[in-house]
Amino acid sequence: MASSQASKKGRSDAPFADQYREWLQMMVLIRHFEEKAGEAYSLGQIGGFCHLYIGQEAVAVGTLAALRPDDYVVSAYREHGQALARGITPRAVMAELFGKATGCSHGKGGSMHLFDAERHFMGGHGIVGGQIPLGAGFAFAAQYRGTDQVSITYFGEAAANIGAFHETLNIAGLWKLPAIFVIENNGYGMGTAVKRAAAITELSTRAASYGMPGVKVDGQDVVAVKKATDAAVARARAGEGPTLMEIITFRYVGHSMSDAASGTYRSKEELEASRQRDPIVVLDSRMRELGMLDDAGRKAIDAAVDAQVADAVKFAEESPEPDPAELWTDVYAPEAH
Amino acid sequence: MASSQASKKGRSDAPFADQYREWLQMMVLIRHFEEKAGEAYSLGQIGGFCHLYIGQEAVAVGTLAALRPDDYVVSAYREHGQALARGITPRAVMAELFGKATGCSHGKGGSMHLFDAERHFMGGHGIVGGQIPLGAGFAFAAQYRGTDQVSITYFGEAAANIGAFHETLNIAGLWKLPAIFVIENNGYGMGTAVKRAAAITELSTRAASYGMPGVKVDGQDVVAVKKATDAAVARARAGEGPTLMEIITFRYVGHSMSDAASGTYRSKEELEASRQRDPIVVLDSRMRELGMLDDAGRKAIDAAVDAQVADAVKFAEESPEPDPAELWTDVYAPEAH
Amino acid sequence: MANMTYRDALNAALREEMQRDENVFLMGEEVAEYDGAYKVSRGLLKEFGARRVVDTPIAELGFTGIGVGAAMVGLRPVIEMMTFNFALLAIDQIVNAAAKVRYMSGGQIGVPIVIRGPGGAALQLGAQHSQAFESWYAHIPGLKVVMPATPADAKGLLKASIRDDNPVIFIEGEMLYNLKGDVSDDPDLVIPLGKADIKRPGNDVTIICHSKTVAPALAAAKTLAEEGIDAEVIDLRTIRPLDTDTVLTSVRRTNRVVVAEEGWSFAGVGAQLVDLIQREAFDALDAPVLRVHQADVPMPYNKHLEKAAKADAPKIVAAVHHVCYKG
Amino acid sequence: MANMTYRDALNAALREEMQRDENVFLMGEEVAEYDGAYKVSRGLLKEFGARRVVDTPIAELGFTGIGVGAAMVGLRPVIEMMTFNFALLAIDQIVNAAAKVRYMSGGQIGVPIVIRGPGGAALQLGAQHSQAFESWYAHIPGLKVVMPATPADAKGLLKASIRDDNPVIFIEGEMLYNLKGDVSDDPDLVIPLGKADIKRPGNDVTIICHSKTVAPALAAAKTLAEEGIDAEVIDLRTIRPLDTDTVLTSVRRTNRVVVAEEGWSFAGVGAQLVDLIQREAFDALDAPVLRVHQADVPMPYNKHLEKAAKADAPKIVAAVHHVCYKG
Ligand SMILES: Cc1ncc(C[n+]2csc(CCOP(=O)(O)OP(=O)(O)O)c2C)c(N)n1
Ligand SMILES: Cc1ncc(C[n+]2csc(CCOP(=O)(O)OP(=O)(O)O)c2C)c(N)n1
Ligand SMILES: [Mg+2]
Ligand SMILES: [Mg+2]
Repeated sequence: MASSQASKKGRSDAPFADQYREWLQMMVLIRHFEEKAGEAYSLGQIGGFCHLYIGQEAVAVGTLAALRPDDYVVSAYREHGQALARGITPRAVMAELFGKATGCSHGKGGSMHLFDAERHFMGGHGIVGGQIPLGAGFAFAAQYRGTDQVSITYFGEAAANIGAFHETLNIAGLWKLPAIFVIENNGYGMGTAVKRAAAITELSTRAASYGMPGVKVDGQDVVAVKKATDAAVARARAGEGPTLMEIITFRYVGHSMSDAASGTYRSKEELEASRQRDPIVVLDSRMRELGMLDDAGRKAIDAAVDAQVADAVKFAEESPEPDPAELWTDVYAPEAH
Repeated sequence: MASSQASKKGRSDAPFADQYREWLQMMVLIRHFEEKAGEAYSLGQIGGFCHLYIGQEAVAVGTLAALRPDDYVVSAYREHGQALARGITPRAVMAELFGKATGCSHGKGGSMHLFDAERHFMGGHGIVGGQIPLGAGFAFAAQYRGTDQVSITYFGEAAANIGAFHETLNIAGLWKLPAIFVIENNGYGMGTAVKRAAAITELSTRAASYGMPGVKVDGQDVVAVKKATDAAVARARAGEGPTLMEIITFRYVGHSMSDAASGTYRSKEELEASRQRDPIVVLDSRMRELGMLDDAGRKAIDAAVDAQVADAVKFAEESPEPDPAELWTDVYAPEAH
Repeated sequence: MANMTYRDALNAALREEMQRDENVFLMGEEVAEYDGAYKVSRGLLKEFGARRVVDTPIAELGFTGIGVGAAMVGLRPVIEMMTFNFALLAIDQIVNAAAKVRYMSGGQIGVPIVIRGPGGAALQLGAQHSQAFESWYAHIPGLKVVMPATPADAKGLLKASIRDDNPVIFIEGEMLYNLKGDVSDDPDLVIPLGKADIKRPGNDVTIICHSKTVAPALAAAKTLAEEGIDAEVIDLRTIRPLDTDTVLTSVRRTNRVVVAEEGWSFAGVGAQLVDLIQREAFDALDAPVLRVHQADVPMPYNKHLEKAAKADAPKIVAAVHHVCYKG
Repeated sequence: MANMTYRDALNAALREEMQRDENVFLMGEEVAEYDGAYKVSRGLLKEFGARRVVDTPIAELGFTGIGVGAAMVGLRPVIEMMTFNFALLAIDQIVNAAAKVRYMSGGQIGVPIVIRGPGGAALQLGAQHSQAFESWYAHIPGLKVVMPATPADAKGLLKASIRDDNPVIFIEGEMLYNLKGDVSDDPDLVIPLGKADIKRPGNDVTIICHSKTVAPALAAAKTLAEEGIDAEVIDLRTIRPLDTDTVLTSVRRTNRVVVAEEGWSFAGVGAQLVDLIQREAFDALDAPVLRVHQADVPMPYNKHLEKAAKADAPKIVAAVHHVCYKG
């Protein structure tokens, strides 16, 4: 795995203190935001399907730290983390989960369909694999226009067994699209372990079928994720084509709010083991090791984040429902006059 | 490539004289049958799309020689050769092309949809890649029933870029289905050369993504094709799982009757070059080398085949059209009483 | 007779048919170790083992086609779609293989397969997970389309579908799984496909519905009864083949019709019923046939907008008022 | 004005719009080096280069989704389906992405894409290659569905579709490509979507048709005229949004209607027209609306069976006789 052993030497990390603090705070924000979302769901304030990102924070934060604001981002239904890491405000995301008019999709999308055109956040998508061709499409547009933008497309490891993955990666490799395909390998697709869904479990090696590099990354180490993504981005910007990243991570919670974290398909022990290398703890420890963080500093981060999340919930609660007339809008473009 | 150098030593070939003669005769039959079909098409006796197999004869003959009558066979729309090699009579195939009641699909299927349930010939299918999951389904049934039957599924190299290929091979590898997947790589998908459609051109290597062996075979040498298929069949019967065979061959004619053999997308020179290793000539020469064939023997084969094909055309011409009431039958199963 | 949920009735049908016929097996995502995303297959892995209760990767096109292939050689697969929204990815295998192989082969090869799972909307699942596609499948010759509304119908119709020699699209309702009702425990009792059921007899107006619009239709009938309007409620149960006799007999008596369905309006199931009724019972109609259906928009996430988008009892009552020229 | 084929009219529309707008590009199988499987894109690679005329692998789901993605960020892709039979493999991207992204994003992101190619049957192409799916696409809110019947309409409607900010399903006819007619060479002339065209005015009966049923409808009208029946022939041109005004105005005058379409009957486009007409013009109808459509079977290969299966002029004439209570 592309690891960050090298970076363990303080000297190479020192200049990154601010970055690290930013990443730590964003990971903590995502963690607390998701915990609150879970509570709100239990209280019936959030409806439908709700897929939490707890345990996978370093993937969103590390990958998106490597992108520019004008790059394109698209994901699946487990996208709260990427939405926040991309800079959509906790208020706008929480309000969307609450289905409010102030939500980032104006209450019409919901947890699985977060959008923010301004931030080039091109949506959460609910059909497994459906976002993969879309992500390649953004890259195609960049190539067509001759800009050096790249696109990043997130999907779970189970999505690597569906047709859209194959068709899209072949085309992306053939056309050398400036695209980064990220398999978030959290070990399970709902209740199905990787080895029960894929004929081979080293999914990054599938890149060979598409003439692109495949890299396996430690997804609990945000620094390693950032470094590996930097390489993929550089390659894409240079016109050298796409990269397939398999980022190994863990889903600490159930598939969705209606699924238990452990029990039927994975044991309590396995779940506990998976929690041992917590991405927040990993970065927290490294920063303390490097003298970038102390208890006070960490407390400050937690306090700031708690306030942000509490504010987001309050905002969502107090925001208005969409106007009933909204049912009929946005089906077609407004008639041009 | 799995070649038949070894078999060049007469001693090892000698016992196969009858087989070789059979294979030669079948390849010549397919060649002449297709030439006649082309003529009949030009005369308007055959309608719709008609995709000829000329140049690829050794693939159908060599692979099917390795199968048992109770194994399952399924192909695409370019399946006249496999239908004949599987033992469907030239009469029944030609009559189907003519749309007659005596055709192997009773005139309802046509050139792209030849079926023969008795011979376990499970059809020609017209949607690229559509037959791939079906072929795996026959293998699934064999595994489910605990028989040692295998299935063989034919598709063109362009079909290796479509989703059904990926989804099916992953499942087949995961479940170790007794299936043989044959990529008939004739260099082109309609007017598109392999390298313009696939990010990598060594398609057999895609097997690695599915945990199955991939083998590249010289498709102009029927002996090499038979040997390679024997290995795949043995593996499948032994319960060791599927094999992906990439068989390199050439399409001497246009994609279909409405497409010129050369011109827009391939040059006359390239076409001529591709004709240099004709599968019929290759076997004919080897047999003569081994003293298995002389001019008289070859003449006898050609004469027998010409008579068979002429008889097939006559049969097709004289056969009745389906009864008009046939329009309404076979949509649903007859009501059980 | 036992009182059980729609979910358990489906489970019983699967169990009984798998016990009865070794060729019947269940395949789909999470059907085995997870007992089904909606627990319809609960306990089946335990009873029948991994050979006959098969978990698949997320590959609808692939495993549906594998099921079609298995059916072509004599097995009787039951393919579970976690929801029918995902069946769009498999629709080529359903339309171009399952529905056509018998015809293209001149009758040599049949496809005795059942493709089942929940269709339509649940609660706040958003635009991509809240779609009713029955009119699409019913459009295709070669397919049968079955949509039970009650536990008893769920069991009897699923058993009939599994025994049917044709490809059957069997669409359930996530919102129906917990519905309770009396269900026969006679393993030989099947409810024939193609027969509608009069869920409430009446004389003044005919309300035609299926699946999730049956309960609202019955609720509407209750409200209407209080106003002195005696509505007959016909549950189609099978969309294709359609039970035209039951529909036309009722219409010729009541002379007024409302058709309620969950899905969108344009070329929906209701449109076909309107076509049938005005063609075959033109002179019997005292008013135009009116339809109740989802608002013609993708399903919104917000719960108030979603509620406003859905077909419900008040909308059915209003439509009946119109066709009765009341209010 | 120039006399040209339907094929060349489409080619001219593509050329003009690509010249007019740098964001317009054509993508699909064999569209570039092969000049299109049906030569609709002849010469475009030469003029615009491989950047804007893009050959794809056989991967309908993939390249359609890539087109949808490109449209989401402001390009205006024209995706060619070699035929719409193959679009079934891409239908998830069409229905769940193209048709819904604007709604799911609360109006932030549009999808200005055209998905075009031949639909329906040609001659003896068999069951899998002879299907008309317009009723499926018209069922989906968020999509527009356009089906030109003449060279002039083909050009004007394709230009309008490319300029439209919504996903447009543009279905052509392989059997129409060689049809000749006068076509304007004014690059600014577009034919607005959602407007039907009265191809023949008449007073006794309204024949509603589109795409490949327009010519048979006009032929039928000619035959009927000789019998003294003066038929009005309405070419819908756009299936969604439907031009209800033109249809209803005609029906209220003629009081008799036949709807002809190429596809299957159950929940077809004709069913929706019947629904509309009986709902909005109930009292104007002197007879039930009758429909002409493909036999409700997969298309057979045999040419006689195929001919018998297809909607044609004699069937339209017979239907008109019925609604006019003649013979
Ligand atoms: C095509 C399709 N099939 C099935 C589903 C139901 N489903 C939703 S998420 C999921 C599991 C996906 O697992 P993975 O891709 O690993 O992503 P993760 O949930 O682990 O983030 C399934 C089966 C779906 N949404 N789309
Ligand atoms: C899904 C789909 N897309 C497009 C087509 C049109 N088409 C028919 S054959 C063909 C080329 C296939 O090439 P290949 O797979 O190499 O087989 P070959 O014709 O060379 O035997 C295409 C594009 C189709 N039938 N199905
Ligand atoms: Mg996962
Ligand atoms: Mg080929």
